[in-house]
Amino acid sequence: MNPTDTLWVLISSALVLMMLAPGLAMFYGGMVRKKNILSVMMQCIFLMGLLSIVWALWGYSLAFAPDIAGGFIGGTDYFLMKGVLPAWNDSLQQVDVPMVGGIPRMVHFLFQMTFFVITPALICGAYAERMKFSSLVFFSVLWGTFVYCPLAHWVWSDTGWLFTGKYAALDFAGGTVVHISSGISALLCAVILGKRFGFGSDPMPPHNLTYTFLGTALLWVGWFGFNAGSALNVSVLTANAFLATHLSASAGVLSWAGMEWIVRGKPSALGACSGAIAGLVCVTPACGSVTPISGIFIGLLGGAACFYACTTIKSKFGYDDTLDAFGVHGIGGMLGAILTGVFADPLVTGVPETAGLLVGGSRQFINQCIGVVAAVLVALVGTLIILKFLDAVMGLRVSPEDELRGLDVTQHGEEGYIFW
Amino acid sequence: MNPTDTLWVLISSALVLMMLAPGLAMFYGGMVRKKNILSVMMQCIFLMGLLSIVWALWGYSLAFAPDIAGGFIGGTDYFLMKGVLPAWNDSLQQVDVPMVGGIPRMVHFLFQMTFFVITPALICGAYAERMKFSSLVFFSVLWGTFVYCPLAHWVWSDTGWLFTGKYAALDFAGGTVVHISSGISALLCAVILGKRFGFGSDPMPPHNLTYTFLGTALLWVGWFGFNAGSALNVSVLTANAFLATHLSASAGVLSWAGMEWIVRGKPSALGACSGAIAGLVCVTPACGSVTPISGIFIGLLGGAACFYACTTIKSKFGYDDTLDAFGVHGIGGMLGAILTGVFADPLVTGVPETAGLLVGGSRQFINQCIGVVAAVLVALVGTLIILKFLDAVMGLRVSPEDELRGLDVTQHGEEGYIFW
Amino acid sequence: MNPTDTLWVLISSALVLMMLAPGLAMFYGGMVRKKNILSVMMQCIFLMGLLSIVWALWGYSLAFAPDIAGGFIGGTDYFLMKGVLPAWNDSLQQVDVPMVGGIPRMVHFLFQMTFFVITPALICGAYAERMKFSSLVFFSVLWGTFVYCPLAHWVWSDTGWLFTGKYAALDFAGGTVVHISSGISALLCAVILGKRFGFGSDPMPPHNLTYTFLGTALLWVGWFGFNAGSALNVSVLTANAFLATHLSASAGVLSWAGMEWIVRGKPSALGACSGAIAGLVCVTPACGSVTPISGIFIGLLGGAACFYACTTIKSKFGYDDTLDAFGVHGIGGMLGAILTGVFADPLVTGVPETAGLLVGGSRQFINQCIGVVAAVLVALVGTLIILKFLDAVMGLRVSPEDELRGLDVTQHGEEGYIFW
Amino acid sequence: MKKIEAIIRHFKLEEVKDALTGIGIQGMTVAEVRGFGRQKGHKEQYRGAEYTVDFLPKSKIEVVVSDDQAQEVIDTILKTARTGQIGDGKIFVTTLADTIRIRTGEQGESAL
Amino acid sequence: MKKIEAIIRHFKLEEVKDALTGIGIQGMTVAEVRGFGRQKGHKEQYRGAEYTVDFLPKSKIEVVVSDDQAQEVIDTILKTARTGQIGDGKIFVTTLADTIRIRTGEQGESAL
Amino acid sequence: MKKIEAIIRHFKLEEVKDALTGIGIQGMTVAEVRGFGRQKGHKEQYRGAEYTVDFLPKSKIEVVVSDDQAQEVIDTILKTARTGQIGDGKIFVTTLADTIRIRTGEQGESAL
Ligand SMILES: Nc1ncnc2c1ncn2[C@@H]1O[C@H](COP(=O)(O)OP(=O)(O)O)[C@@H](O)[C@H]1O
Ligand SMILES: Nc1ncnc2c1ncn2[C@@H]1O[C@H](COP(=O)(O)OP(=O)(O)O)[C@@H](O)[C@H]1O
Ligand SMILES: Nc1ncnc2c1ncn2[C@@H]1O[C@H](COP(=O)(O)OP(=O)(O)O)[C@@H](O)[C@H]1O
Repeated sequence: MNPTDTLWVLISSALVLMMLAPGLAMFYGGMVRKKNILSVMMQCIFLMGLLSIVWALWGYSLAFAPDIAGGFIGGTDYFLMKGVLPAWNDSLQQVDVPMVGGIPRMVHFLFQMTFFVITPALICGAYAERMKFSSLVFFSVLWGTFVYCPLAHWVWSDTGWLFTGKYAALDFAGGTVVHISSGISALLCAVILGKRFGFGSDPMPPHNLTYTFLGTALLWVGWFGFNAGSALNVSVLTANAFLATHLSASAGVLSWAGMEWIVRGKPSALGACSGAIAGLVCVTPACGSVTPISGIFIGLLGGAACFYACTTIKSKFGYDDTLDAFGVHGIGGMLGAILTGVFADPLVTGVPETAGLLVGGSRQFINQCIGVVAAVLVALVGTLIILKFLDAVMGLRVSPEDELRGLDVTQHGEEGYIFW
Repeated sequence: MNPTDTLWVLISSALVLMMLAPGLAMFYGGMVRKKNILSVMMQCIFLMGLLSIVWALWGYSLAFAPDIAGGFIGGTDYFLMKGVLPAWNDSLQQVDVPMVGGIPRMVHFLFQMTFFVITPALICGAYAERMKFSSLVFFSVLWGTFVYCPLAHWVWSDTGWLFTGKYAALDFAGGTVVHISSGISALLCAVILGKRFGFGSDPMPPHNLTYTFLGTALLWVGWFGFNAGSALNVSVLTANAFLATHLSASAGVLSWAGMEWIVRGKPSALGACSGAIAGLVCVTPACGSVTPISGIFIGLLGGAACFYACTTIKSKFGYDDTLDAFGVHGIGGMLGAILTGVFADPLVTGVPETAGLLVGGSRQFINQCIGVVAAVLVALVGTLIILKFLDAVMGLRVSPEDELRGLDVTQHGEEGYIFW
Repeated sequence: MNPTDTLWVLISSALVLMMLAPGLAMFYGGMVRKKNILSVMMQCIFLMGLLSIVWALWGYSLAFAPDIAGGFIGGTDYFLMKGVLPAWNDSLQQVDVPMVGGIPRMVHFLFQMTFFVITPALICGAYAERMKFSSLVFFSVLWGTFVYCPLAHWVWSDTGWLFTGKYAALDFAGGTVVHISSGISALLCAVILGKRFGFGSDPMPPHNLTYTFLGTALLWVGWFGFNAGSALNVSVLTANAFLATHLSASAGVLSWAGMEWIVRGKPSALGACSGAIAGLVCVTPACGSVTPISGIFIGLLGGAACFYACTTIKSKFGYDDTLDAFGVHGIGGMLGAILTGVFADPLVTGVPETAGLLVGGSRQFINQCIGVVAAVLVALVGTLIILKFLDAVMGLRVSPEDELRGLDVTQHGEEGYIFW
Repeated sequence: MKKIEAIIRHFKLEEVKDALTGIGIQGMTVAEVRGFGRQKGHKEQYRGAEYTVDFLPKSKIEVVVSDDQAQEVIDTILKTARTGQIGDGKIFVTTLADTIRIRTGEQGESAL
Repeated sequence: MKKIEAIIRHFKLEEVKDALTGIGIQGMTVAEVRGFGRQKGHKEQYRGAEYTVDFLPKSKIEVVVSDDQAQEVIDTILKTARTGQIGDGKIFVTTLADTIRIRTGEQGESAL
Repeated sequence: MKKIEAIIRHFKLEEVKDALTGIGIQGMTVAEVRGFGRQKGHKEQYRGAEYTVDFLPKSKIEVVVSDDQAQEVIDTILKTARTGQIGDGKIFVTTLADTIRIRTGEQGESAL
């Protein structure tokens, strides 16, 4: 066991958990209306608990155990953490610690778990303020199982067809698995659930942007675990991913807030925060394959593209993606995957085949596009089936009256702020 | 010096400090009424400052210096950090760095300090909204000295009777020293101070559950330092403790929120947060001796037991444990210590003697019970004497009028929120 | 490459970023009025983004590249991260990774970047609630370039005249570069911008001290990265810096809150928080040269001195340093630099020349004073020129009407809290 | 002059405001209040404690108008604030003794 | 009809509400206000700055009742809201010109 | 007795309060309200959504005084709350039927 690498992956796991709660919960929670603040927090912490257990029961196995179903998904070898935890080896009369490279497999399990729990939670942004709690719980478990696990298997397991071989795509920290999949599913959720009661006529401004700021800042810090932790060791590559991540987030801030400044005359704090997240999303697949300088360009492009998606595309098509889960994670994720094919540099990866367009390669670029298409398809199909099924079985939305009163009081029987 | 181990213990120390401020302060602060929010924060940060200095002056020595008083407590060898800090060795003409295993003793001092400062702060939950600031300051110093230090000496010093020998109990990260001791003392505080003015008749809902959520999430993250940091190194055991901690917290969320869902028809965010903390408390003594799978069971049991304590026992007996310091830390701590005797597994500990009930041992289970009884006794007796003494000397509660106006304005001359 | 050292510097970088956002933003944001809360957050996150890019473009080079201008400033060697990032070495046919000691130079770049971005943000505290956003953006870039970079070059580059040679001053983690420079500049900003509309007549209490508390706690935790990270490795010195930092913060809490208790009859949460920051500021230059016990004394003195500065000096001279950036960083920074010359101990530094007054040296004390004077001068002259220039070109303050309505709505077109 | 106080549902505020400006009303003042009435509240539970919350968030609009505009204002509010469900709120009408515009000192109807 | 406005201590709200429903009152509206009066405020200090806070948090209850219920309401409030300490608050009574229930358009006492 | 309600700019509150106590007023009650009027609001933008905020934060002071003090109170408010810019606010005067001090049960002017 390499203690330094193990330590870094442990710390990274803590950082990614911090991204979900409190990070994402504050980020999203600040943007809903006051009457729904606790529902967002509840969704985040409950999914964190539930999906961690799901990961232990079957999730990790489906994602990382040896192929079944012709490589579509992993098998049952690691069900219940079998083969993951240390076990007594009778013949050697000692405890065997299963390893993944220099780190115990249970640490790999832990780190990958944090990705599994945060991804469905990202989708909350699309259906916030109107989805039934029970339905979203079932949705998340099914989505995690049937959308996330196959995708993770393709992209990150040793035998995944997007990981190795002819179609190998670069996805250092989860652009396809995490952001495209959740972002595309979010769009579908927004469309299928329909608009919030009063959308378009009533003002629905964020009730507490200070929370959104706080969440952004914690996401930013946590993302170092997400991205640089994905190296699974401490190396020059780790440092590269860390720095590229930070510079892309920085550039994203400038890009989004700068666009606002130009287009509207005023840069906003929400814009700066949104830009940081856009930059972070966009650099996620790229950070282990591009130089930090390229990270700056990725952040600039990501900020501008997501700004455009959230302000123009959304209002054009009129869907109600409450907190822009599609606009940021969907658009940013797809752009990032593609830009990885543009900026990838063998100097960083050490692998000559991974040359991006800018250093003269084109194969990698094509593979990135294939990866995007695959992720979009599996997200669309999977989410559609799950939503239709749940809609038939238990319904998706709360009653209009409950929506009006707010989910905090009606779904959870409590209030966020009691200031008198 | 082992740099990786040292680094991990340093980081863990930072994490545990983060548990106290902001973690615990936000967690507790959200549950009081608006007029007392700063008093809670003040208690946390002031105790953090004061008790750190106390630890340097005499605390560490009483807990970890060689025995005096027949092993009841440590001696004065480390007073004023003597023998803890590097010192000039005249004969060798070099600086001597005192070590504890692979880490400098001053790092051990630091890590143990963080436990010492957070433990009395946990008791704030019981006397919140009514105790005089001056009295609680004295209480905390006396309690730390006369309750915490002896207990820590028994449980964690090399010669402690609960650490080694016939009655050796397993307490990896402080179930007895931290949670039972503070939880039981909390109950006594609640009883002796009496109920808050208006308790039972006036509504006293938490004024800001978003803070409680934020605090919970930070406690969760910080707890990795608390529990996995207690390994004092980076090893497979560290990973085991980390993972067991996380899974227990996750299961606690499901357990408490699930109980609410069944019993009341609605799961609440406060319930999910409470369950996470219950799971974390319960797994604290166990995380270095049980498998992560056992961690799931411990979390499920811990969540359910603390739910029951906070909702049923408390209302039955009618004491006013403001923020359920007893219901969560007392009950959760005792249950965790006992469950450690059930689930302890030599596969994890590497020590055959530490077999729990489930793998056929019984001695360990008995020792766990002895440990619980010892901690309960020392907490009860110590707290009783200190409270009675302080009550006689300076009184314990603020005046009813001050209580009504709130401690922020009357004790600290400031207001939490000024929103006009 | 030393992986453990590299890991620690990476983590420290994340911690320092966390100090700025959310730490400083919450700390400062809580103290302004409600109508300006987002403007503070926007300033912090926008500067974090912008200055990170500036650092990549030219900042690092000016601070750390080999001398030009007779050692006044660094040259252009590292412009655009040239010579910082790994590059292909054609003759050796391998990738060259530039190093600084055991860590890649890009990690050094990253860590130093975090200092560069936080320092101008500290000045926000002085001009908060009235400065034009565009002007403060230009101010920060110019200040970073022409005040920070030269100072950093003198104090921390290999050839800096305050780093090595006759006038070598001890500044382990940035007392002169960060705190004196920003604190003195802050005073000048407060004086030149003038008082806020209504200062002295209208009540301007902090609108949300719970944020100030949260920010303080995060700053405290982050400061371990700032101070102990400045060791750039994991060693006994790292542990010493960590522990001295913590004890000084603790003592600062007691000192400031204790002063309040004595002088006004009540200790306040804001006082405790302010004291923690004062202790942290004061120990910043010292933490790698003094024993942890000396850290306690530094914290006690720092808390008392800054208390006096914020309560007495400020009201005596009547300048409107909104959030006491001068009172805490200016005063605390100067005191800390000087106390370093009092308490410095060769036992800690391992360098006999660095003996403070208390162990019989005096040269070090004199050098500390020279360092203070140099930092004060460069800050005064630089800031004066930049402010006068900007005032002439674009003006410094928003219109009185905008100031009255608040910067959130007028500068950024958004509101912090929408609670109906 | 009449002061018309209308306690309405929260989410009706924009609609009512727009309708009132539509009939030429140039000013109004709104406060966030909590209302107790026939509309039933809800239960909240915090660990062991259960509270019945009977006070529900409402918006209170105050419009001062000349006597002859009063009926039109009332009708407009009745039309736009109504959902037909219990809890739509009330309108209270008071006779004012005087009105003054602070900026100019104008008195009576010209102050509106 | 009368509008009875009572400015009371914060923590008396529940008690007063219960007493009023006890005598058959079916509705009321509450606002959080800040009151200045004989009851002395307190000092707050933030670093160098000291403020005297004279405005204390109070609850303002508004109940509209028929003329013949008015006295009973006033007596009930007097009884339950009283602590005997300075700062218990005031009751102000106004005569209303009209009352309308938004849901039904009912007017006058039947609207209550 | 008269109830004088003044809707004023936020930052004028302290000044008005001081002026009123200066002329012997011993009590008043303040609420935070949002006002719509001639003073134009501002636009807020949150990502894709733009809102025009017409409701601006105002403070509403309520002072109950004897009939003969009313004019002086009005004049004092007019003087201190005025900036001359649109949005200074209004004063509304109502005649009260009765006033009672909760602490003592005193009625009428002696209750003030
Ligand atoms: N007698 C009253 N005095 C003052 N306000 C009242 C009174 N009755 C009702 N209200 C206000 O009107 C609101 C709606 O009343 P409610 O009885 O729930 O429904 P409805 O008006 O449709 O019958 C209440 O929430 C309260 O704010
Ligand atoms: N003249 C007044 N006009 C309006 N409100 C008043 C007036 N006098 C007092 N109040 C309100 O009544 C509250 C209690 O008044 P105070 O003089 O403190 O005590 P008491 O009513 O017991 O004499 C004040 O806080 C204020 O809200
Ligand atoms: N007809 C009205 N009824 C109630 N409140 C009003 C009315 N007209 C104005 N107000 C209040 O007075 C405030 C100031 O009014 P506005 O028309 O903006 O300026 P001015 O009073 O200087 O002409 C508004 O924000 C609103 O709170």
